[in-house]
Amino acid sequence: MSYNPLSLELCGVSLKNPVIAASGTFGFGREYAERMEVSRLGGICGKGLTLRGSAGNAGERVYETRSSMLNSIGLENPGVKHFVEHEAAFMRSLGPAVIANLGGHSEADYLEGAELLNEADIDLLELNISCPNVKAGGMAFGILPETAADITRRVKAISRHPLMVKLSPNAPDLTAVARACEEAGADALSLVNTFLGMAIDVKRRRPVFDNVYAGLSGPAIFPLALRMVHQVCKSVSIPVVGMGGIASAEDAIRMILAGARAVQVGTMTFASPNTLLEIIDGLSAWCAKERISNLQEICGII
Amino acid sequence: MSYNPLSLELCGVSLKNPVIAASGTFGFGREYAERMEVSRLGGICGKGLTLRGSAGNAGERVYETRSSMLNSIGLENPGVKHFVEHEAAFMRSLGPAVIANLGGHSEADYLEGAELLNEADIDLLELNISCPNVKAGGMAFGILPETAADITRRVKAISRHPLMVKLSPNAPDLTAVARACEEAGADALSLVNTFLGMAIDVKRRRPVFDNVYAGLSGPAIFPLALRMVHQVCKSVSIPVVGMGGIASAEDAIRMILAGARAVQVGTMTFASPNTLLEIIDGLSAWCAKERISNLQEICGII
Amino acid sequence: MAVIRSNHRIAAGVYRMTVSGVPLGRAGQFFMLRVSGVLDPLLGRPISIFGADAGTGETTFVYQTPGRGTALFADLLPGQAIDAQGPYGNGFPLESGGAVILGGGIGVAPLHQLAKELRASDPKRRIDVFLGFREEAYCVADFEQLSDSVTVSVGGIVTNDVDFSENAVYYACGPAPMLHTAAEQARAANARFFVSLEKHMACGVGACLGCTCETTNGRKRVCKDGPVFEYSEVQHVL
Amino acid sequence: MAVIRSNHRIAAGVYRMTVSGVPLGRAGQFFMLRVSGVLDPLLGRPISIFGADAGTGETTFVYQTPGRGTALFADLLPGQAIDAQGPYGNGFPLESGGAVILGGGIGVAPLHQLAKELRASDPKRRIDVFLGFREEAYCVADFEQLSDSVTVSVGGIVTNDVDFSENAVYYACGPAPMLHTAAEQARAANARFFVSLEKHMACGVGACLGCTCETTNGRKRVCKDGPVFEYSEVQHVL
Ligand SMILES: Cc1cc2nc3c(=O)[nH]c(=O)nc-3n(C[C@H](O)[C@H](O)[C@H](O)COP(=O)(O)OP(=O)(O)OC[C@H]3O[C@@H](n4cnc5c(N)ncnc54)[C@H](O)[C@@H]3O)c2cc1C
Ligand SMILES: Cc1cc2nc3c(=O)[nH]c(=O)nc-3n(C[C@H](O)[C@H](O)[C@H](O)COP(=O)(O)OP(=O)(O)OC[C@H]3O[C@@H](n4cnc5c(N)ncnc54)[C@H](O)[C@@H]3O)c2cc1C
Ligand SMILES: Cc1cc2nc3c(=O)[nH]c(=O)nc-3n(C[C@H](O)[C@H](O)[C@H](O)COP(=O)(O)O)c2cc1C
Ligand SMILES: Cc1cc2nc3c(=O)[nH]c(=O)nc-3n(C[C@H](O)[C@H](O)[C@H](O)COP(=O)(O)O)c2cc1C
Ligand code: FES
Ligand code: FES
Repeated sequence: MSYNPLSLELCGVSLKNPVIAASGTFGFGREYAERMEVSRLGGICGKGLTLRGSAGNAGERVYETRSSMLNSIGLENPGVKHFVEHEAAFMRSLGPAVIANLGGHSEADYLEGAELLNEADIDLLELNISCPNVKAGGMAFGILPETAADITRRVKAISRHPLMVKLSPNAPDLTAVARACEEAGADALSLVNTFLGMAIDVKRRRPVFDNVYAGLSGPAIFPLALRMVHQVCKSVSIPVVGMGGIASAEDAIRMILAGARAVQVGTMTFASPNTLLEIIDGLSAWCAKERISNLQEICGII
Repeated sequence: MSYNPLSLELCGVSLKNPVIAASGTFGFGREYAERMEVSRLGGICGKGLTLRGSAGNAGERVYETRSSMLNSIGLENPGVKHFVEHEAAFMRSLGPAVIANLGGHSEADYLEGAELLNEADIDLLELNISCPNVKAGGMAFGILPETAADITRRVKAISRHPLMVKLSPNAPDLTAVARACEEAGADALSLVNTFLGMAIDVKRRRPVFDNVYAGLSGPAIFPLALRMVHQVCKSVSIPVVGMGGIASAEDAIRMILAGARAVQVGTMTFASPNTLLEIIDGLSAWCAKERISNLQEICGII
Repeated sequence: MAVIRSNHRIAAGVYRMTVSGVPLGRAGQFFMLRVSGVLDPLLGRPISIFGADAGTGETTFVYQTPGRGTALFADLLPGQAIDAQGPYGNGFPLESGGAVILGGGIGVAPLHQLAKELRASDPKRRIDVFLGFREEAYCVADFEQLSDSVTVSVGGIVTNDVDFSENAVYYACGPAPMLHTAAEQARAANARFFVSLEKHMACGVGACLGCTCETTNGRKRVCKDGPVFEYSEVQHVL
Repeated sequence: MAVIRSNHRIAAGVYRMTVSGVPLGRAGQFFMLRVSGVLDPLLGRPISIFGADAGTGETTFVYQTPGRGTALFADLLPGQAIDAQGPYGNGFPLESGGAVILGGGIGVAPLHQLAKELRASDPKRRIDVFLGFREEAYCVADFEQLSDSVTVSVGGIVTNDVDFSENAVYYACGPAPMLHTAAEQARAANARFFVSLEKHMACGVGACLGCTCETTNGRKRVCKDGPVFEYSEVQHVL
């Protein structure tokens, strides 16, 4: 077998390529497994979990904007326990690296959730301290360096899985949060989660979403996400997983040039389910064309 | 003559409608005056001025992104004096309200520029403390509430024109900057200027722009800009002029529902020069259809 | 990628498009259609199968153009490509016995394929069709070929024409108020009644949870667990 | 809004499109072309006038498809609309006397209309055309109708074929290295020489300052003050 130019190691986990399905956009892999070769992916990050699960937000939940969408799902999920018992093994069976995404309404929630996840056969724990759609929780933890560091430290102390902290682009001082998480023991960082945006229904003269604001994702945010990934990569030395609007292999290469080890792709999977596989194929073709023996060679050269 | 449902007053200036050409996207009105009925516009905001003028940035200056563009013009402009002597009277002759946009590299620059502009026949002075493309200046003033308030207070003290301060979406605490400018005497606020973004040239494996980062504008940023305008309108009681990605009359209505008195339109003029006029026509048609006697009735009802 | 074979206006703001190159689906299933090559509009638009022709392998859609995504579909010409993902969702169940079909406006789209499948599965069963339109009727002839009776009302309330107490299975698709009224009548008459629901969708496959709907059997995704539901399961959201 | 009359491939990755409904422009001027109805791609693409036909009122473009904006143009069919703003920019000056025209690759586009105008303005003048292509020649016959000689080189260096010491006015459009070499030769021979420049553009009308270029006469906007310049004004940027 020939050497795979896309292979990499992330926090001790071997990935066959750096292309990961983003949390909240791929369920736990079941739906797309019926429709595409999910086994070819580098990793799958499951839907954001909360300790006790949640019905999610009422009202409109998705709304298209220009080259982007707003969502206010509100972390609808079956809860950590259900995941451990019914989803983790299935995810493992698919082949790609398995990442669990954990959100929380309180510190206790996060800790109890992380504890339960110690029983699951997953490769990485992605700590979601950046969901803008849950009033009580999520993003509150990711906005300030102190709270972000605190929750990182505590989860790290009890989790047996490598810990990747997912940052919010809405943090006033993103690189400070990144550094704080690194110091607190995060094994990796991922960014960006969605940007706080708003939509108004002109006919009804009121906000589209019950929560007024919602999370913006998709190709439109790519130039902002790329800048933030670049800034964070220059500020920390732990691995960074870049995401936000990636729509093509070129976009993925840009993220890697900017310093990301791997990438996650979310919204584009909705628009065009084959995007993840097309990106993998595009990366392979590019490495061949550019005679790059391993894609990680170009990581962070900008 | 029948009553004009689009008319409004902004800082004592009468506008025939709330649609203003955004700074840096309309020159000083000359180019589009050759091609469209610029007299129908509510106002024209001239290209950002600096005291001594500037050649702008070297290298690539514009780059298309998804439903958006990055620019790194770097405030190329002929200087305040040239504007006062050669452009202001021409702008006045066009008919719409005349707004001068003033940037600066230092406090002294801003003050001397504002002083010179006292001699010009303009309706409003827009203080640009939010240009992300000039290394030494601009945005540095708009990032923190203290510096923003300080420059606002000093310019307000010497300017004979109503003062509108243009805010940066890159400020860590936007509403704090807004409140600080209000307290320091700003007569109005305008937002958003461009978002800091990045582009990478995959072929050459380097940033597209010499400055690495550049300013993102256009329809892609609308949901973010709308959220910020809404937040700022809830935080201050001086008038707010909303902008950022407006592409249609519906978008303009959304901004006004969110609290903006008037709007500015920039990037869409490049893509489709008639957008400004189409928005004005669309607002008129909407007022007629919805039996709204003056558009300002819906200002800020969300 | 589907290739457009024909695409033309059949009523004010209503178009009929036939494509080749997509797998054939069932009545009640839908495709996510998207103009290809651009990222604005970004997301697919859910459009039901109006007809799936096993002979030609072609699929036909009938669609309205309320917004900019669908408006772009109307500009496409034969030979051009359109991105069509699917078929997605669960189709209408083909219960035995007589069938009564209720369509409101563009809601007629999935019901045409339904009538076809009902007829094919049991050529002898009775099929009565009731179609309501606000201003202009369309596709009526298509239904006449496939059913025993077609009752059309323009500008009226189509549910007034329907008797839910017959020994038949009822199927409906259309605007929310119509479905609401029909569901009340069905409940009063204790009828078997299936409805197709609409929700804004991002993925269409059950992954985004953008179309979740509370049912008497818990939360369901309209795209994946529907769009067809037994009315009693979703009556409170109709 | 322009309406497409014809649009077809004339060489690998090169298309020729004729539209109606836009004002006629001059050689060297360009339009900003954009697929209508979508906001991605967002900005117009500057495309030169290959031919402006006063008889039919139609304008013809010849374009390559290096990226996604132009790739979408290639999918358009006759009868469809395309957003075309212009004509923008200053055309080539029609100096008296003999003319030598140098085109490299897609740079031939504006030169065809130039040859037409030169011929029309003085049917007796001598016009010599030199066209260079990397792999495949196109539009050669179009030039043959309008000139006294057409020299085509494929895979070579077209400037090698050109003598800049003739008593003629020289015009060129093409890739930067070609213009650079031609400018050196023109300077050595002290020739009158006009070049058409390319820069990334956002507005095309002189408002955004995205295409500014330093010239010996100060800063100029390629879109508004050009795209045609006397070579000596811009030699240092060639
Ligand atoms: C399962 C299903 C089947 C459908 N079948 C048909 C059909 O056969 N023919 C037909 O004409 N219409 C059908 N619709 C409705 C159709 O999807 C919408 O009219 C269409 O999405 C509107 O898109 P637009 O670009 O015109 O509007 P826009 O306002 O530009 O759409 C913006 C966004 O809102 C979503 N959206 C807007 N209205 C609706 C709606 N009513 N339902 C779902 N999403 C919406 C769009 O998908 C898009 O994501 C169906 C809807 C569903 C859920
Ligand atoms: C005055 C002028 C006249 C031109 N005339 C022709 C012509 O007649 N035929 C032809 O095939 N090409 C012509 N070009 C080049 C043409 O504009 C580009 O090939 C085209 O813009 C590329 O767009 P894209 O969507 O394929 O590429 P993308 O990479 O998707 O374009 C992205 C952005 O970069 C800009 N861009 C990319 N390459 C160029 C370029 N070389 N010049 C200017 N902008 C660029 C685009 O306009 C767009 O804003 C001309 C350029 C200029 C400046
Ligand atoms: C519908 C939807 C649901 C999401 N749910 C989650 C989630 O549960 N947990 C999380 O960390 N991020 C969630 N995200 C954010 C994505 O994982 C990703 O960070 C973001 O969408 C940016 O990437 P993209 O532009 O490629 O979509 C969600 C995004 C979308 C669009
Ligand atoms: C090419 C370009 C140049 C600009 N120059 C200026 C400027 O000189 N001064 C300023 O205050 N804003 C400037 N801006 C910002 C716009 O005025 C506006 O705030 C921003 O583009 C968002 O609006 P839009 O999305 O409608 O373009 C510029 C924007 C662009 C695209
Ligand atoms: S549309 Fe995504 S779950 Fe139904
Ligand atoms: S492209 Fe805007 S000034 Fe030339």
